[in-house]
Amino acid sequence: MINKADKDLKDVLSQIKDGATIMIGGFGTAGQPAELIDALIDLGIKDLVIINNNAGNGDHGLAKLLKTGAVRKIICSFPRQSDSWVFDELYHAGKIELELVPQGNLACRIQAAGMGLGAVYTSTGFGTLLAEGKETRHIDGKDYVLEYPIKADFALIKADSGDRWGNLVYRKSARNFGPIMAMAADVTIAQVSKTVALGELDPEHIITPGIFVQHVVQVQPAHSNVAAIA
Amino acid sequence: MINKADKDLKDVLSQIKDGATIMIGGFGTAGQPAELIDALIDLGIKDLVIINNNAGNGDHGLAKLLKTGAVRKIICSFPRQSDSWVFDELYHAGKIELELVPQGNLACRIQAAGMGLGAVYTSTGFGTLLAEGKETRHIDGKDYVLEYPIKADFALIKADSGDRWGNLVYRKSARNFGPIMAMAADVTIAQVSKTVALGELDPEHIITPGIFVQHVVQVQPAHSNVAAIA
Amino acid sequence: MSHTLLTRDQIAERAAQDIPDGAYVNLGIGLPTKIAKYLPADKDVFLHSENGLLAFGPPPARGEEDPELINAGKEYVTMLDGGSFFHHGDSFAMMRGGHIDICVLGAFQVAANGDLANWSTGAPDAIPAVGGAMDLAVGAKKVFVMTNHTTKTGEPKIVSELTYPVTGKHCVDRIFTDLCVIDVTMKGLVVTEIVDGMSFTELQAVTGATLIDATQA
Amino acid sequence: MSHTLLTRDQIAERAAQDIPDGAYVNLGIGLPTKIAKYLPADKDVFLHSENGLLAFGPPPARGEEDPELINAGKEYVTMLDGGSFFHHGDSFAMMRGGHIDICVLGAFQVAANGDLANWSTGAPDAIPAVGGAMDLAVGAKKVFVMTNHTTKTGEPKIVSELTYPVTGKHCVDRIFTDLCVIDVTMKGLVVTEIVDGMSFTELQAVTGATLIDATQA
Repeated sequence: MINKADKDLKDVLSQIKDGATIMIGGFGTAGQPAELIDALIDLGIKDLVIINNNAGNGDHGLAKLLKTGAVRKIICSFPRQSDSWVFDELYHAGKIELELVPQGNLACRIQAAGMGLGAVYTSTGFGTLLAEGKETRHIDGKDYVLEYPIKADFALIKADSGDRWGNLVYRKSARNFGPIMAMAADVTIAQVSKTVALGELDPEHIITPGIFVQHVVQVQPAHSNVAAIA
Repeated sequence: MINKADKDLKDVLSQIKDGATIMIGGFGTAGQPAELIDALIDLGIKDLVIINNNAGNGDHGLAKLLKTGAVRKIICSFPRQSDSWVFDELYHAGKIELELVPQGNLACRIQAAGMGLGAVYTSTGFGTLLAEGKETRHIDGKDYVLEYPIKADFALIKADSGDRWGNLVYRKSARNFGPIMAMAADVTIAQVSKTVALGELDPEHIITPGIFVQHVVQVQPAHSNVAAIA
Repeated sequence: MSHTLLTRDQIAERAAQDIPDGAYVNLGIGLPTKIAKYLPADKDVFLHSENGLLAFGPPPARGEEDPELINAGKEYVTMLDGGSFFHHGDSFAMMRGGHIDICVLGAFQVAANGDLANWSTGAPDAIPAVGGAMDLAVGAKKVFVMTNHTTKTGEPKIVSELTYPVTGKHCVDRIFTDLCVIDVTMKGLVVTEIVDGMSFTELQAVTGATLIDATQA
Repeated sequence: MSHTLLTRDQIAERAAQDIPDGAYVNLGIGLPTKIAKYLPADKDVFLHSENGLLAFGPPPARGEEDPELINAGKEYVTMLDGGSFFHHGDSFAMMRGGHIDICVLGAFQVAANGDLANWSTGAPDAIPAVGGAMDLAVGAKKVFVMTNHTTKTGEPKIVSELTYPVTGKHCVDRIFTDLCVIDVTMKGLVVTEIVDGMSFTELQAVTGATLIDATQA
């Protein structure tokens, strides 16, 4: 009997080792798996490659992970933000490598990995600095850039509810990169606010079928009353 | 105010002209838009290119359309079935052109069109007769075939419920090609069993957002009691 | 002659007039988001946000903010009845696949051939960041640009050739500035409207590319 | 020696033993679908169907058939609690993307290098049809083949090189026949089990490719 929700957070994350490539879901803080990131920091591993839309905000979550010096390289679309001082400092000090990818190409390359495609021709970025040195092709009257899949060893994502087979549903704009990252990683670890019984998720409404998810970890919802659980 | 559900079936279909390329949803009879196909036959147009997983069964639906001689070419994955006599006869008589595409490549090429990709490298079909003459490439230890998007002027699909903005939900395995065909056609026409008020479809559960749908037509459910509506 | 510059709100109001009923529209972060409040209530205009929203609505009432219901600018929004959620893959398929009718973007520069620069000033020590800018520029059926006509220091933003790094080539269709409305055509930059009190000659003088006058047409 | 051929059900039962708890499995149309009834109830094995089902269950009771709940073989099925529906794109992403653990297919021929032929006999006037055969052959992490060891007329189906058109190259991992179990390895075709009463020499005699005997291992 398969129960993907039977391990605690620390046990699940302990399989991640130095040098891993890790996708982290979220757009801003919506959908960011804050508790998984905190546990990843506690692991103390290093030399990581991180894939996320941004490069951390403030001093928490992804920014905190960067601050520990654990991240060798980040692949993202928008590192520079008003509160991205942790990344900014590392970048200017030459302590982190940046691969800048247009957001839609980031999504598409993650999808290509999940779909098992070898490469795709995308129109985004043609003629720009971000396509320099890349193969291009004129197809049916339009110019395209050849882009390769972005895969990962692990995906850390946040969903609303999950069951023991790994089926997931999300909440509002917290869905963002979760479903496509789950498809592109060897091992997907989803933190959920609720673990529900098998069959409670309507088969018509499941957004990520369990085949794409290896572990489900229930965490206290971040927006719950801290006093109540203390 | 936009109401994509305000026209009757005949009015909606009248925009389809000779020579059109038309995707038709369905896998077997599940998800086949039977009433749209019947109306398409009534139009009496010709020289059509049809994209479907199969090439018709028995004497109804797609098979009936083929029988009228309206179809110049069919793009499908599995034309030969025990009851595909209409197609078989046309094919042997040289009266219809066949482009045979592996089912997953059919899906993927339809997706590529919807996603605006110029072409994709897919592993399916490499080294087979169906990839003869096609460009190939060895990427990261694996062989791929270059495949181009399949677009259409129209997609005729079947959904369970739809609203006046074109949002759709499907039913069980009748979903199949519907969502991806809706994304790949200039004009998508969805027949639904139920038209519901705006807001009745939960935004978390909508499978095809209205942006991909131009017309919603409510038809009498095929499995309703014929005597009762006669 | 003397003229008055359009305010940012007036540019937004003018641009809103060119968005038809039923349009699927992405409003870029910053100035373009102002358009939302000038869309007439009797039109159904569907606002798309890169992070997986279609048909989102105005900001929520105070105290009703949901940290999981934000737009691409990371502002709190609401959903209209008939709106939907989807993942980033589908969201950019809407864009790249040509399903979005109109995208409205800010600009550092627009060139006479429709090239757009809005993602990088090319400053050597700046941290590069692109977000969805390049996807938006090439994906939508029509790309509108909303911008001041010149920089704060009076340099033209509409130029014969870009000096900033390009975001998308040949992608801009129409430009709304605080001075005029310009269509980017095969023939060149066609001015269709100028603010009251400004002559075509005066407009040309503050523009870095040759304009064609169609204000009398 | 004398031996008894395994029945179709016995081949299915044997193949079912090699499907581990938690496996995501696609059972090809025809003979492989028989495996479903030999999967032990204490294992969670997730059956995938190309037309958009995961974790479907046994056929419905008579009168409970739903024309919109069918598998890729167009047979009526049911859904298990925890099953899900998705579109054809996602369904083949599961396959092509390497998310399916095991795919079990029928075969016209399997070659010593793992090449599979199961979609066309190459007959000149036959109507070609491929369905999901090529996707299944290259997509799954492991491809099992279930087949009679020889054709009805006694021709070998396991051959040194295919004479029928190929479905997928180097794709087969294990072969279950009515006579034996064979692992396709870098070294060649390794026989791990033979039916009682048959010698390796006898098996080799009805096989069109060189076999390696590992039944004593």
